[in-house]
Amino acid sequence: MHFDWPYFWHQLLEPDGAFIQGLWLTILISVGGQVIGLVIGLPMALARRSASVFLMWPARFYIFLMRGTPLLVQIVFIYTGLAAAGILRFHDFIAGPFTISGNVQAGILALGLNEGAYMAEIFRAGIDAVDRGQTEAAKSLGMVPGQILRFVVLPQALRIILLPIGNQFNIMLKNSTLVSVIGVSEMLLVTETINSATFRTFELYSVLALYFLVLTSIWGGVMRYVEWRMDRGAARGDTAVIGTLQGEHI
Amino acid sequence: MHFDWPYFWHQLLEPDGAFIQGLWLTILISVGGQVIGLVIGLPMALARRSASVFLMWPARFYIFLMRGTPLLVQIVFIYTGLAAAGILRFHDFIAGPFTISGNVQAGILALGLNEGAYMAEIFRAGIDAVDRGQTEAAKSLGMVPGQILRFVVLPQALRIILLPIGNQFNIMLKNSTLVSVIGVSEMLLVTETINSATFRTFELYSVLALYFLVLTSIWGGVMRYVEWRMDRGAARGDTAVIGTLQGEHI
Amino acid sequence: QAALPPAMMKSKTIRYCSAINLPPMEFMSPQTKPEGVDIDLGDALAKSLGLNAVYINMPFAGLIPALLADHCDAIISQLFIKKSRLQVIDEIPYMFSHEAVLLKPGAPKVPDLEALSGKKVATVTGTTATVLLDKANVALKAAGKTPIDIVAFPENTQALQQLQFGQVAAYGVAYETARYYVHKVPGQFAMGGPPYFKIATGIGLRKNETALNQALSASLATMMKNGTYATIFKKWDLGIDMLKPAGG
Amino acid sequence: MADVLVQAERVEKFFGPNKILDGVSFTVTRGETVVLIGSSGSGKTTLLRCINHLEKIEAGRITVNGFLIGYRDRRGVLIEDRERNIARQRRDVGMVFQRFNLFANLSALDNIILAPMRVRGENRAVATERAMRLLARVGLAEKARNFPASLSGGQQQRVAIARALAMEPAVMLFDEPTSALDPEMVGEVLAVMRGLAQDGMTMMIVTHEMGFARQVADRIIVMDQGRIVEDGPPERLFNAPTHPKTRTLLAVRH
Amino acid sequence: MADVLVQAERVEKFFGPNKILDGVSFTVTRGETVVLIGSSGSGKTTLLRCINHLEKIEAGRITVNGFLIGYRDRRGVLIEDRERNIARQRRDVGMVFQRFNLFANLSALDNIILAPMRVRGENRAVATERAMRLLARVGLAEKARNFPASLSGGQQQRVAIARALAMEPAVMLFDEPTSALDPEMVGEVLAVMRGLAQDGMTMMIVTHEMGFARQVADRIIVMDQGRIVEDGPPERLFNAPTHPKTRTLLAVRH
Ligand SMILES: Nc1ncnc2c1ncn2[C@@H]1O[C@H](COP(=O)(O)OP(=O)(O)OP(=O)(O)O)[C@@H](O)[C@H]1O
Ligand SMILES: Nc1ncnc2c1ncn2[C@@H]1O[C@H](COP(=O)(O)OP(=O)(O)OP(=O)(O)O)[C@@H](O)[C@H]1O
Ligand SMILES: [Mg+2]
Ligand SMILES: [Mg+2]
Repeated sequence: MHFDWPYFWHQLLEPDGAFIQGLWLTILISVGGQVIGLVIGLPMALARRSASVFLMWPARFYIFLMRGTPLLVQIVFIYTGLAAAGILRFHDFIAGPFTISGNVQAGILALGLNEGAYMAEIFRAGIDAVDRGQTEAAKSLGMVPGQILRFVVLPQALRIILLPIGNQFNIMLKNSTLVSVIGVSEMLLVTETINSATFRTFELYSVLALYFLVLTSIWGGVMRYVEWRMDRGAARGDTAVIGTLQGEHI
Repeated sequence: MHFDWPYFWHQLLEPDGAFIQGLWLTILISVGGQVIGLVIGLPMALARRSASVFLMWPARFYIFLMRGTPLLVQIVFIYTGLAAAGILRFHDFIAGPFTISGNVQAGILALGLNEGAYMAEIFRAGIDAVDRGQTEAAKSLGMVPGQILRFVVLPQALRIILLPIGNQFNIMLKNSTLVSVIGVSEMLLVTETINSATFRTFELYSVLALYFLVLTSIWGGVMRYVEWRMDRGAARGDTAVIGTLQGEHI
Repeated sequence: QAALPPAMMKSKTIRYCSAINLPPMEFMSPQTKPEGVDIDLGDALAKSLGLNAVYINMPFAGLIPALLADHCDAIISQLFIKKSRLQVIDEIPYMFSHEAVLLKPGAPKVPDLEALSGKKVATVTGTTATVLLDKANVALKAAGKTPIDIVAFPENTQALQQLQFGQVAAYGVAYETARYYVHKVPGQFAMGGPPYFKIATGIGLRKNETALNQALSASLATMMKNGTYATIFKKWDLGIDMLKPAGG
Repeated sequence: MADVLVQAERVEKFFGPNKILDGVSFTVTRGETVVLIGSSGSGKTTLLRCINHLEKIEAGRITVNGFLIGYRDRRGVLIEDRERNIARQRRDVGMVFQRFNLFANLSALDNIILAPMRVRGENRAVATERAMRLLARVGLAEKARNFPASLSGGQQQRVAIARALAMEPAVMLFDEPTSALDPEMVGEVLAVMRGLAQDGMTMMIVTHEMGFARQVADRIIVMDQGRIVEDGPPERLFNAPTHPKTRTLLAVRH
Repeated sequence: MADVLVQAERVEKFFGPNKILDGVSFTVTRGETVVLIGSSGSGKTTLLRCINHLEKIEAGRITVNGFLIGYRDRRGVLIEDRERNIARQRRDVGMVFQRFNLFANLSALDNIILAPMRVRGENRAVATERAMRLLARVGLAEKARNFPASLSGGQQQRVAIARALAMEPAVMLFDEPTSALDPEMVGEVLAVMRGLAQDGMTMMIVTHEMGFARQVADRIIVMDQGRIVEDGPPERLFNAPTHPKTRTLLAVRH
């Protein structure tokens, strides 16, 4: 086996500008998808828990659809399928010096819609995990459902779901590679492009894998710090229920 | 928007032979990957729990690597990267009338190696969830570790992890689409191929999504049945700990 | 007949890597059988060597890595003969190709690539169009103009459809493919101008595969002489791409 | 009649096929302390929760301060009221739970001022001022900044009482307020409740503390299988119970 | 000396920095029933677990039937034995746990025959025959096919005793075998143990059932803070305890 060490080190330590741009795009897409997922997830969770069938069934259907089909299919469907049917076409979005091109928008939207379903399930579990007594006490004080949610249930649910959400973001970082199929030049597509000119496949993919390991490890460190902070908080007594929900992913 | 209903119904109800072959390949790859994942997962879980650093650290590293990098990258790396470096080349495997081509092997292997890391964590959690008292009782009767594992701990752990494994297989079904990038003609690639001739993108991807919904729903039904059987078993009293570990995925 | 590599003698099969997505060169029939110029040629070459041909479909950017990884014996996928490629593989020339820019009907024609300044242009990852567009961008930047926004897709259908849906303004692709779509889907696409960038195109082989190289070269020569070659190019109406006119 | 604060008339409540409250009627007049006793499952908790409309009722009517609870009377037919109106009615009824139910995400002080600020729209200064007075009254002025998890059970329950009082309810409902407490903390909570009774607060109390009941109750209501089987002043019930249930309940725990 | 079955010599055991057993020495001769008492945390459980090598010891030595437990003596230095040898030694020592620890995945019968078949290599028929005899002895012949989850605590503990007996151990260790049981089930388990004592089984029993201890014990060992503070026949300890600990332990629970 021949491994081109100098090339490997060069790519690892002084990567092409395109690769760095790919790294930023990977981060942008992941964060964007996560934000959309969070924004969708909470109302979906509330709709899913609602007594009204007009809210509950659409939410259920959305979650079923997003969790029952492959993300890769969702990505192509949203970018190409919707455009083919004339439902939604993506055009460049220009904000001052920044341009977010259509396929990046589609990629973020697809990742976000997919994530929204998983977020909805996490939010739902988190809300359900808050003791019913909390809601009853709030009711008995004359608070209305919106107030109860905002001041009592959500603050407690958020602590419970912080870690599952963190795990989801780790998955999101990795899933962001899938948008390469619609031509978004994130790290994987950049690597493929460089490879199609240099053919140092093994070296290039090793570098790519290392970059992902670093990204996911950094995020893992952030999560451990948050966990530690929460545990310390719990020890000091400024919180109650933590750490119930630790699993439940893709 | 124009939706070609006749074409949609035709593809849905009387799909091309190629599509049906893609469906079988999707199932073959998913099952193959899952089997490899299970076969790898158990020893890895045992190694990860081992007191020996020569077992523990490699297992930890393997799990870290597989969970820290995107599956898509792993697939390309295993099929193209390893071969490019001359480490591992995939050749067609011919068994009588059946041929399993190199890229299918690589796809199954990549999915399986990735799955193995998640399986290892599930097995580990399952084994840890079996009450320590069970092991001590077995020790006190003179049983050696291998016997304890085989006759006491594993049978109980398996009941605990049946559902998490089932969830993983659902993810596997969806992740199998990723091997399309190395030219495995599973359902997604067949759909793309048909699309490249007919350009009925929206209709074709709708059909594809429906096929996946059916696959994952059938599997969901199987899991609910297993869950119901286990609950009934628990009610009859032929098992103890069930349902601890319900989350923990990709 | 020249000796073939032992593995190939044994399996009686030649494995071609191909991005079966670029009509009329190679594409899947509705029954998902490969067809096209390259497929006809590949089949004919295999037949003359007494072999079966199998085609392994993969993204264009993965072709050379796959060949190097020994996932196939040859690439037949309208692979242009370029210096950078000849550093890692050998190529047996068998035709000429051209590049083209595909547009929506009614869009202003493009005399050269620089005319695409500021536009969003689709390509397929790893193809020569990408390289040419990159070069044009260097020139544009030097001239102080807005560069072209290149969006590289892993495969042709994706790229083409984005033009169809107006999500990109143009598609940089081989002339042969562009022409195919202009005729195949009337009213959807238009040529941006005459073909440009004539380039020899070859069958890709690993370096040092001398036996296979000689066997294929000899078979190709025979086919050019006996008219098989010309028949194929006539069938697909690509006479302008022939290496040597029949009988000439 | 102006002095009737809580009135229940032939209240019926089902859980599934089970009749949990079976024609319950009683009145509580202003300033009265009423103790509810009954064996486990007799429906005491359910009855208190109905007064707050934490549970719906299937028949009968409950009024607090003259207002129908949880329902609107539309030409003799009761239809369930809107969430917002029910919330408004609940302000008049303070409730103290067996398991305290302090808001885990808020300090003792914030637990007390949340509803006055959000429900009654008081400003923080006013709400805090009253909250500190109430905390002092339950003997926890110095614990204002503590979170529930760092308070003992007895302290949590006293904060919970202060929280309910902060809404200035017309009547306070207590559901076994001391039964989740370690024995040494029971006294501190009962002392607070005794103080409330002396100050003339109207209260309905479910408790197993018979000594306390005898001391503070103006009336004792005895429940059995969803019915009220006896209702009278403690002296009579302790000395001359008419129903066998009363006899066993008071005898065992006396 | 041939009759010494269990011998501990100056055993020391640490958990982290804490000395849990502090120079414990005693002997148990064949057929003896020894009861261990001591307040919570005094090291009774730990001592039993050391006899089984479920815990390592840091100093001293323990022998059962003349064989060193858990260690090999290499020219005076004790080095820990191999897992396989330790497993072999454990066959001689039966253990009954506070929380029963029946194998949840196996029926009562399979719980009993598992070790005889897998460890001693008996065939199923022989193992089953003995198991049924033992089940009859503990009064559970008709529960052979039941899984642990469908047995009461007392029944589970009796199956656990049968399971330990099936390996025909030289000595049986009981760690508070009745303390996880509802009061009405304590009797049935003690009856089985009393039977074993009468049949001459060598036993070491940790228990808080002082009446039972007085009745069956040949000797009582009193532990306090990891030491043996008194060791003698029950009559003397009950009537003339020398150590203050013994006095409080026997007085309180007598
Ligand atoms: N949410 C519910 N769903 C179904 N049945 C219920 C529910 N809550 C209470 N019950 C039933 O209603 C009956 C009365 O319950 P309730 O809690 O009011 O009794 P209680 O007098 O407060 O008893 P305790 O002294 O044990 O608290 C019981 O039989 C109980 O099982
Ligand atoms: N695994 C362990 N790790 C650390 N300390 C332990 C462990 N097991 C027991 N200990 C400590 O060792 C001491 C003796 O414990 P042990 O369980 O032997 O007491 P005991 O006499 O059986 O008490 P009890 O009557 O409560 O069962 C206690 O202080 C206990 O906290
Ligand atoms: Mg109650
Ligand atoms: Mg103990």
